[in-house]
Amino acid sequence: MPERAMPERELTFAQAVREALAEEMRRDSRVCIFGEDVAEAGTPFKVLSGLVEEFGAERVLDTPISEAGFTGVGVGAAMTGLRPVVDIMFGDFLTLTMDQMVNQAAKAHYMSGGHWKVPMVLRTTLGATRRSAAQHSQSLHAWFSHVPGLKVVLPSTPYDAKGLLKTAIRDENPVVFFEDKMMYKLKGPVPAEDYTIPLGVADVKRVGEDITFVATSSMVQVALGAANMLEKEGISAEVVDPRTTWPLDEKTIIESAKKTSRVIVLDEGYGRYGVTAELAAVIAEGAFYDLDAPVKRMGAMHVPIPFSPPLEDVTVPTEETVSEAARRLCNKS
Amino acid sequence: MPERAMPERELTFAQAVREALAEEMRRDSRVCIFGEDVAEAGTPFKVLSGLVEEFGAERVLDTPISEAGFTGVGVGAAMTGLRPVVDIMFGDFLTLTMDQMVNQAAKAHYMSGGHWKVPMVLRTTLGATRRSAAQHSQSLHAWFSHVPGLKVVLPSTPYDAKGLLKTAIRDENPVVFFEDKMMYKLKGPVPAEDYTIPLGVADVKRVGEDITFVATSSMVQVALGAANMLEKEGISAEVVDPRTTWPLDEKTIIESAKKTSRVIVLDEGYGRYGVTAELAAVIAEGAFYDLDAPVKRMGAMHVPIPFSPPLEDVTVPTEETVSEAARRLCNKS
Amino acid sequence: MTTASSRPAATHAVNNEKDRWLRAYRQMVRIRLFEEQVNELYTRALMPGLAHLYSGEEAVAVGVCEALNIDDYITSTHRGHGHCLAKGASPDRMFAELLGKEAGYCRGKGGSMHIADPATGNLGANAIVGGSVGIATGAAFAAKRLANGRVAVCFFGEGALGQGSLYEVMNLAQLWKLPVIYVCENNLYNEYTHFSETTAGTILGRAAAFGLESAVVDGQDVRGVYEVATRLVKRARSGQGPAFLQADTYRYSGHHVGDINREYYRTKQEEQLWRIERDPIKLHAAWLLAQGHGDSAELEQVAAAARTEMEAAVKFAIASPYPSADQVEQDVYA
Amino acid sequence: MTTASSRPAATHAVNNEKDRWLRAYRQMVRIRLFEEQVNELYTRALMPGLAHLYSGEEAVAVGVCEALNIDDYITSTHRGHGHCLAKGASPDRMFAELLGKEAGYCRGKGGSMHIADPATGNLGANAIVGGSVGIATGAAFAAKRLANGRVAVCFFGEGALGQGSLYEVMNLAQLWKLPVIYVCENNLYNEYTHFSETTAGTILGRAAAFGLESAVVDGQDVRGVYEVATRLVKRARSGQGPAFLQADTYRYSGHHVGDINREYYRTKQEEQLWRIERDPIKLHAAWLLAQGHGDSAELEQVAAAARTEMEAAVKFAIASPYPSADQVEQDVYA
Ligand SMILES: Cc1ncc(C[n+]2csc(CCOP(=O)(O)OP(=O)(O)O)c2C)c(N)n1
Ligand SMILES: Cc1ncc(C[n+]2csc(CCOP(=O)(O)OP(=O)(O)O)c2C)c(N)n1
Ligand SMILES: [Mg+2]
Ligand SMILES: [Mg+2]
Repeated sequence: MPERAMPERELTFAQAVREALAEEMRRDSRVCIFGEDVAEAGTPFKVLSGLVEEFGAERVLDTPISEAGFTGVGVGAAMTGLRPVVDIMFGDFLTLTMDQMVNQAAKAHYMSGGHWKVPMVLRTTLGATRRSAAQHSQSLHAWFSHVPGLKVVLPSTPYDAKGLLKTAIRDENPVVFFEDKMMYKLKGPVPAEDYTIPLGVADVKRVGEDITFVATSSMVQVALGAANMLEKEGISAEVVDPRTTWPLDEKTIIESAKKTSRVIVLDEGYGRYGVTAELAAVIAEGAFYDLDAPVKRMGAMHVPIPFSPPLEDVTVPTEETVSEAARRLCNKS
Repeated sequence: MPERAMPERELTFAQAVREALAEEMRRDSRVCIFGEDVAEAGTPFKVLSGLVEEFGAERVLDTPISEAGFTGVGVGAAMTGLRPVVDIMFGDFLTLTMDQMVNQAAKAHYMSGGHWKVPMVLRTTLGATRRSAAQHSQSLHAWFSHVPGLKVVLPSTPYDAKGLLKTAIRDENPVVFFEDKMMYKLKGPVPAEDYTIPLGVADVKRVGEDITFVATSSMVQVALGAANMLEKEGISAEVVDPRTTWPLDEKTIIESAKKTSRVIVLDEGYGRYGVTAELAAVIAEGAFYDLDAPVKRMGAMHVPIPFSPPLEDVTVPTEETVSEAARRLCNKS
Repeated sequence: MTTASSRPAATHAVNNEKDRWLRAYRQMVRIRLFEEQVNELYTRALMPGLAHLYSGEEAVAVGVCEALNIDDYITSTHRGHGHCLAKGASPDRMFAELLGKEAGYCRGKGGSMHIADPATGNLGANAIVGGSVGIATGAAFAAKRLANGRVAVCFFGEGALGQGSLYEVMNLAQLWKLPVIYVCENNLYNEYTHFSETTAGTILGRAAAFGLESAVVDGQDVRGVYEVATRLVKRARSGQGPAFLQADTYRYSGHHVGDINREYYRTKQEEQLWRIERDPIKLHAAWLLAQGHGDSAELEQVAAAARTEMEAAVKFAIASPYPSADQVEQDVYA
Repeated sequence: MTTASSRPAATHAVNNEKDRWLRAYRQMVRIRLFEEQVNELYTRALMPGLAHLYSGEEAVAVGVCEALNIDDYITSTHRGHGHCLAKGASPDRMFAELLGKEAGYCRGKGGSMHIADPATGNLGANAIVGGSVGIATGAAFAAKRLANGRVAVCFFGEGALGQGSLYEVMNLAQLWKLPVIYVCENNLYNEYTHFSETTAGTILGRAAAFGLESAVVDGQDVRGVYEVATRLVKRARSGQGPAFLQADTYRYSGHHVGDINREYYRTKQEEQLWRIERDPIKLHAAWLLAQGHGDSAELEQVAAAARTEMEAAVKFAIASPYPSADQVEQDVYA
């Protein structure tokens, strides 16, 4: 066939996730999916629609509402020849999987002296502002990032979602993959050809000079929006997306901090003892002699996420609050 | 009775915990204890020996091996008039309680608009070097410190253990209380009279000038030992013990950092996305203009805790590694 | 704001059979009309988020709660409006909560899935499937220890049978002889999956394995539910221990208000069958009429009053103010 | 380093009944003598940490593992040495692991509670009570999906009946007809508490509730265990689904090697009774003799050989080097 210039293909975040799964399932018959309402329903978010039709009920399985149980099944299946992708509908239900993920999946390789491997992916969601209240709005990725033996992925664009998920499925270790519920409909360019993105490589989503935003997942879009606002005011913001909290690309983050001398770290989880703490500590140490001001941390307000819209809306950083913080940090407000 | 000078009374850490429980149980009939082997066996660590004999099997109850279940019972009992002290034998088993502690206990007050309260204490252990391997050696207090609605207590001496536990039992909120297994036999002065220690007030365990160690739980003793070693070399180290990671006494910590300009933060949990990250970030921000060097973080090596003694021994900071790090920070090595 | 009429019957003097069953009728109708308003609020985009309607299952909540005292405890689920109303909550403050208003039961912080009300013993709805089984069991533990004569009822859908913690607490409740009743509302579906695909063995066997007294009841028959619940509550209150009640029922609407296209997991015929032949309100109305406990006009009167009540409650909620943003940091700690 | 003699029988030609039951005898004796060495190592302060001895329960591990192939899977517990040996592991590398040596099965990283061995299908001992029920079920899921004909056996103590995840995975296993056998070793105690204080209802009822085929067996009778295990394994392997086997047994020693004063939770008489009247090795020896499957000299010979094997294995372990400290950061990620 003759080559011709194709218009850049756009997919939603949800489509990118689905395509990554479908491609990996075609490539490797060991890949299978299970979780609640993943088959005919294709999850409540419809992310998996069509997969059971293509791959059959032996590879896309609805489970009972037994997060601990079927996560454990994922661990055992991964140890014995499959590459399960386990679906936890809301990240809030990770509470029920902690023993299997932390005491089993994360440790089996090490405790066995390297003899057993656990190549599984736990896919789940994070993020608030969906009016779902305190038990359906948490972003609990800091817990897993704290645990040696796990890898933690936080894609922020359709392109990254697809490339990182494919890598996660091919990885020989347990990987926890967090998708922002509010981003499922976000569109972005995704090439049709096979590609992967390595874990542990940050992406500079926007180049800037005056201030660095180190942002994860949902907060990358917020940071980009804030950067656009600031641009008009003559403040040039760089946006660095670590893409994985573990492994963590400290080098790229620190280099950007050194370059701009001012940093805001942004993550939708709680800041305290969370992701912004680690990022801020890494930057404060690595760019100690270059920072002009303390690293500013922005994350979810330290409260259970409230239901009421006017309350919920103030719990999460927005383009406005981020750009205002940036102005202050650059002494321009 | 005539007053006379009493010799200072010494108790072990375990005795201090037991005494706090016994006194509160005498004071308040709503206080009850449940967990695995807490009654006749008095726990495998023998911390609770004698309590069932004094308070009876209705207030000190052995449970099945059902951490999720009986933690949930604790939440419900606390909401409806009791003040349960729930015993989780090894901190590693907290994985099984996460849903009850995080989605229920921590949120019930807020989600109900302040109508229900959950005055419960979850007592558990932390710490390695007991040759217990990866599933019995974790220090997982960072997870709880990350969650709004919970308070987290980490006593480092018998005196603090007793005073803080009494406060925790009287608190109207869910409190997670971590005891270092290796410290149970540590002796220290504990007055016989009733006293409590407020949550959220750090304690300067040792005054110094050249460097600050901010240390928690087991690491306080290590920091004090290192400080003694350094003293002989002319380095004067201050040791600040936050005693609770939430609420956190940022002020005392930052003041000490400002005074000495050099800080090592020490915690036996994993550093990454853990307690040392938060402490380092708080200090880097609060003492930004006073620090002479980046805050140094020391915690458990980022590996599942290995069984083999020569391996396990290198995973945790020691007086030697801490004093060496301090020397380097003070440019004296 | 709790109105006298909305309290569970057991704390009221119910003069006679007629009163009791008319009350049960009224309670079911109130729940049905409440849920219709919820759907309306959703459709008109006046309600933030989603809600899970209880329509079709009214006889379970009403039959059980009529067997309780006002100070007995309940725990509820994501599909909790029915339990909440049946236990005595006021629709005005419930609607206010659903709209995130300050006058709501949780000052707007909880929303549909978290309504809680100490005044009626409601320990709270719960958005974690199976999340409240420990809480209900703990309330029973406290009731026993404090010897205050209360019992606790734990409502959950059959989907919660998948959660291991249910078995942990049933074991504990039986060992400790706690006054708790686990009420499994089997409406045939866990979200979009038929329960037969998620439930091996038998439901009652799950309770029997732990030695619990157990029973199954037609969840569309409010009198049947009431009768069995009364027996189990009495048993629990007198120290004979926990029980498990399976109530077979059906939800008329989608899993939540936005679940409109349901054909891929259940047929319209099935829905019609339940609505037409098995409706708990219709069935009870027919019985009331047959017993001479009222005539059509009386029953229509009940419905009209309930409709007026619900409309006023919705108005109240819509007119109520949101909490001010500074309340967001209140109530994290007591 | 796995010796031919230590492999499970099913992968070997067992010529006749006599061979089979002499093998079973040898395996039980090896476990008993292994554990005696462990206790000795602890008493002489040569072993870091603690260990949980399997003495008294040998017939369970041996009876079950003799019914398995070498590539079938097992998961084990904190009291796992018996399962490990019965599945075919070598005592030398096991002792090396118990002493934290590099030659150990886990290069010293696991210790007593985490021995794992892919060569014999051992997915690992587990220090979380009930922690491996998901893993075993997952291995059965993989076996079914890969159609490799394997089965998985999940060993656990009756204490694990307290963990809800067991019920979650039994439900799944039955729904998906997975080739997994849950073997509940009921040795009467959860640590220091009699199981009757922690276990309401019945043990088999817990499996029956989820529709699992279930059986109870005298765990001191190795032939009885073998027989039932063989039936359940065959059933699972042929696609008929999971099963649950309760084996009633007893641990002779403390919960762990340091649990010396046990009178507060069980009597010396009880211990003596089991040791004298219900010892699986003695009972089997008597049967072998009665059947003419050997004479006392032959049996003594088996014991002597096992003693020599264990002594050599301990020597090997003691002489082995520790891993170098730089290995601590290896194997965190694959
Ligand atoms: C632990 C947990 N897992 C999954 C969900 C998502 N979810 C909400 S409702 C539901 C189905 C519940 O079914 P059932 O218990 O039968 O209640 P019903 O909706 O039928 O009343 C699921 C899976 C949840 N809320 N909590
Ligand atoms: C989840 C969990 N809770 C508690 C413990 C502590 N613990 C270790 S062994 C044990 C008792 C186990 O009893 P059982 O399952 O009957 O096994 P046995 O020791 O009798 O072989 C307990 C409570 C643990 N290891 N894991
Ligand atoms: Mg249902
Ligand atoms: Mg046992």
